[in-house]
Amino acid sequence: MFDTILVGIVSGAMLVLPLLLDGLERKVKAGIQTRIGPPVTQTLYDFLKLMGKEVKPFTGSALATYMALLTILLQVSSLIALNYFIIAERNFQILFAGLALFLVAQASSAMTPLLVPNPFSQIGGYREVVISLVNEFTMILSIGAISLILGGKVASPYAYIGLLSAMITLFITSYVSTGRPPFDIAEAEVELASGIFVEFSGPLLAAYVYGMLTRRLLAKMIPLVIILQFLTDPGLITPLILVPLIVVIWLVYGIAATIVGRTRIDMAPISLLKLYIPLMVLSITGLLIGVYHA
Amino acid sequence: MLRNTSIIDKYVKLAESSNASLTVDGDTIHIVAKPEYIPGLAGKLFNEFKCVHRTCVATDERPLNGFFSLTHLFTDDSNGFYIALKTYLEGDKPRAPSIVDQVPAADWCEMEARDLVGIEFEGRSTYRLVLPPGWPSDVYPLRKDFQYDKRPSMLPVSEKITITEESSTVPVGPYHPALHEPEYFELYVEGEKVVDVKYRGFHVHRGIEKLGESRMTYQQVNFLAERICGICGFEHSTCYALAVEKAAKLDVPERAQFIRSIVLEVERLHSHLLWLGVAFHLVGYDAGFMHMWRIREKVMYLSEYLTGSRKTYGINLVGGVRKDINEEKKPKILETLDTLEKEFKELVSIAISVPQVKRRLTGTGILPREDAVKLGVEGPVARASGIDRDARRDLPYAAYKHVSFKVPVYTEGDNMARALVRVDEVFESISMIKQLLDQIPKGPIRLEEFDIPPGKIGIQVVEAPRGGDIHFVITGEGKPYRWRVRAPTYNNIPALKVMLRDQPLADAPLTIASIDPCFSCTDRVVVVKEDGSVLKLNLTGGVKL
Amino acid sequence: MSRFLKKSLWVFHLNTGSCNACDIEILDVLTPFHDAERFGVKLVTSPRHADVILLTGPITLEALPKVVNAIEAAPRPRVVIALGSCGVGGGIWHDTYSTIGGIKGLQKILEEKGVKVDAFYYVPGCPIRPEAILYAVAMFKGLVSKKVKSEIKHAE
Amino acid sequence: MSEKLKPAKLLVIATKSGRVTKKYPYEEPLVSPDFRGLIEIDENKCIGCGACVNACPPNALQMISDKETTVLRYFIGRCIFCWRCVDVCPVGAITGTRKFELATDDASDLYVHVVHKKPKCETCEGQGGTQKMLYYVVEKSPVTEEYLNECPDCRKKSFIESVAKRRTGGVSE
Repeated sequence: MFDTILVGIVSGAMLVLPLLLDGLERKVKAGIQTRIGPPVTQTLYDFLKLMGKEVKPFTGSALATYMALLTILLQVSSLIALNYFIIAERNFQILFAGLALFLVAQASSAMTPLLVPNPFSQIGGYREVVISLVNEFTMILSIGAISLILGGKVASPYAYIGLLSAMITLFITSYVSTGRPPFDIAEAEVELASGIFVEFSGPLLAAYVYGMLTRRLLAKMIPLVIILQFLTDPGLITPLILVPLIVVIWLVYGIAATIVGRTRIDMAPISLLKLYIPLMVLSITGLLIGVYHA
Repeated sequence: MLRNTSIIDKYVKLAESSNASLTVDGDTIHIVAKPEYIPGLAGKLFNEFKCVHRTCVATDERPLNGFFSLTHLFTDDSNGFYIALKTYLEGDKPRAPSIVDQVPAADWCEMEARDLVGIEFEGRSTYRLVLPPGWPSDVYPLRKDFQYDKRPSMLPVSEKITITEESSTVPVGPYHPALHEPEYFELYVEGEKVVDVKYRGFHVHRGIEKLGESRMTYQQVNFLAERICGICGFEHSTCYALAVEKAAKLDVPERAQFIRSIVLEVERLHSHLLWLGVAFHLVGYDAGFMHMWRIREKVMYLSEYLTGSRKTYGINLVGGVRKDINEEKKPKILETLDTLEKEFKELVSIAISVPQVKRRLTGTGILPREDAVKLGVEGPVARASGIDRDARRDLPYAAYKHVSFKVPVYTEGDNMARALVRVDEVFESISMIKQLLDQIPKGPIRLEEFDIPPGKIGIQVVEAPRGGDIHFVITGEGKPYRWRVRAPTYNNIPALKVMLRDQPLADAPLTIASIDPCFSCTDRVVVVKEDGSVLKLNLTGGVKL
Repeated sequence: MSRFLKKSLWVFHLNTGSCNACDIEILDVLTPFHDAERFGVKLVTSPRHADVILLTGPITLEALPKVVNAIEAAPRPRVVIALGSCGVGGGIWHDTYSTIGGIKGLQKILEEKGVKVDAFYYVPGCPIRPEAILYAVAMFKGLVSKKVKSEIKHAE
Repeated sequence: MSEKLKPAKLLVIATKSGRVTKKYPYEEPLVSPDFRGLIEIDENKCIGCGACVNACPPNALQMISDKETTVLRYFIGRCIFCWRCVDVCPVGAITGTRKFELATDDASDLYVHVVHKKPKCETCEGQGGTQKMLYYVVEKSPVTEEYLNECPDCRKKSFIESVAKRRTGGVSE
């Protein structure tokens, strides 16, 4: 009983984390751009201000609101599932349930802009779908490879090479799914007048932006949980270690995002696949050669 | 500078062939011919003599001699001549032959003449190019009988733009983040490939030419010319001042010309740094934008230190300048230029190395050389497509004859070439300012007493950061009788149709920005709906390619 | 006006026919030297997200219908800041045939069409310095007070 | 490999130049001594001659005269800060300052009025120019007292009459 209360408290605390971390990232980005930048709580202020604004309806705004709330609901439940796995009991059904909820939330947030009749939103939505097609499957593949390699007995050093390449792929897919440059082409602010957000206003915009930020949190949390769970002594991962690690990864991703430009929709899938295919081939050969199951 | 007569004989023979009168005044050749000879003469000038068609000027000279006049302005860059091909048209409904078949670049200036002065052009498709929607069709603002502040009674307050259904339309503008100016490009796309571009409405038509002829005096028009464009304003006010000084044959003190050239180059620095920052921003590389504009802030402080204002300098007057660059300012200028050069070189090398920037700039928005010549594009857009033309070297003005500099020319004609041309020009400008500062002579900075005889013509081309802009002035009593401005972006926009065709949509804003459009320069003209139906300027119709 | 509007100002740049000097200074406010983001100012790309509309230019007739649409598209509470001598008073071309001469004319048209704007601010200058925009933002947030006062002087 | 890592060199530049933001409005802004800011009209020196009104490109300075007073109205909102009025003012009444913090939320703050009294003309009650300009002109050019308090039209008439009288020996038409 005590564990579930703890899970509730930790999950509740983690809900505010994306807003604060986004403020921190904007501060670091401003530092790289040699300027002071906003206070760390700036994204929180933006969120609260948006709550007080009027919503400008557009055809299909009811459905879009529903989809945005659905996305947040799925993400929160995925967060709770992951926390439950960490704190309460280490049973793999719950871990993969959390992962599944995250992927469904990703799909629903990719659908929302397609409902909006604005041409920019449509194009942003199609770009989002293309990127997540390439990216989500590779993430699932890499998670599968990791769990299979670690599940069986290690026969030869090839297994470790396979494991290493699967982990690298996992981190790269988590970076791409956070929608940061060079892969923020769905929200490409300058080309598509902030593509997928263009028609949302007020609380609806707040909900959709919050969904985006929570997706960034989960996209970093899942690789960490999986790798820490399989590699290190299971007892190691507790929220006290996980949250600082998330903050570190969030800042590393933020710095990486500021020193690169934005790619183009016809270049992005090619450059991603050029990266993913060799890594996946490496990890699968590592799996086949290096590991055998009893 | 002695003009060798062999070149002039060539023009004299040309004039005699179509019994037109020819007079030479300084470096300007005035050819006055009958209307029916104009297309032939224009064709020869453009194709045989390889002159560049800059623009055409329609003037209501009925108070002077009872006629309308249409003047086509050419420049013979290799020999440094201005050629004014003038013809008179009588009657209240003047008709003139069009020269679009021989010179495609003359398309828009003819349409402007048609709307502002009411000259009908035969033998071409006509469409409404000027004046906002709801403007009565028989009122011509630039006629002398029109009162400059008479506004139409009915103001069109809201209109819904119908998006045609054939292929999905992506409206870029009028308030698009990539263009910080109200411009409207309708891109027809299949998937994300741009199939067709429709350009509608420059929204920055403020009636500058009419204002210059009615309320303003000679000295006030300088401040009006400076505000045609907020980025290259000083080019316009220098061009206007030089045109009036050429018309009235004033010899402006040498020191004033040096100060003008120095401030012109400072403005080029700020304009190119601005464009490079915005180009990085459009490619998503915001850190490059921020760092480029951090460097540019020193140039803004330098221009404020020299002229008293960050942007609209306001030191230019007919007959000289208002503010002197005294001795103790020199060390500060040289020190600013050195730090600028060092930081700029470092940042550009880093920015070009960013994979996304390099991949998205090279190979996009390609303008082949023949299209560039045919459309008469200007400035960096021309120099990036292999046309070696620069008004500072071909038609030297102000103090550019004392300065030696290299004109960067690339041949790829894509966005990267246009960026590299601008990068090289920044280094050239820095070395030019240093040369000018060394050779600046002593002496007065302004002519005190002078008078401007009415009825004289002055034409001047000044190389703005975006290309050559040309001012045409007919002097009048205390204020210009007719003052025509044509900015470089005016010729670069039709080239956009060639550049945007078959390009991915994501690059449309980058390509549109690559010509460094300054719509407020260009916007004394307006493309407008014709009684409700949005006119479709398809690729082949508008400009004959 | 909601309390948080003072903390997070999303700014939309509306160019109604300006000569670009003020528009470049608006961009300049975001760059390192002036950095408006430390006041919570963020340049947004769609009127749907806008709280403050930075209006530059003398509102030419061609741009008028689109300006009214853009202001109408911004969700309430919305603030319009008229920038530069063109925005505030119509600038050099305040009386030409193709402009309506600055914000005063637009205010009348907005009232006729029933488009409600919560507050108008005026920042004169040609072009306005980036610091002048920062001063207007600081004034809106209540950090500084107004320095300009209308005076009537009698010449003896 | 160094080509691939070159974008990271931006971090080196960023740390080298540090944060360059000027904390305006708490810190002094980067304004050069030659900046052209707001102008100030000294009402004691101003004689209401209108030279600045003619030289002002955007008509920010305008002369409004009614029955008794002529008002020089300076609309800060439309001023383009070119300081032409500072150059052309004959008595140096207009001085330029470096003020640029002119933001306001009430448009009526942007008007400065300099009110001038008009001289009374005995004969035809019409008025021209301002009192101070009349005294300024009188100081500068030797004109006899009697023409002083007449408006320009009556002054012309009475001047012509006096010339006609002298020439034709007193025959007044």
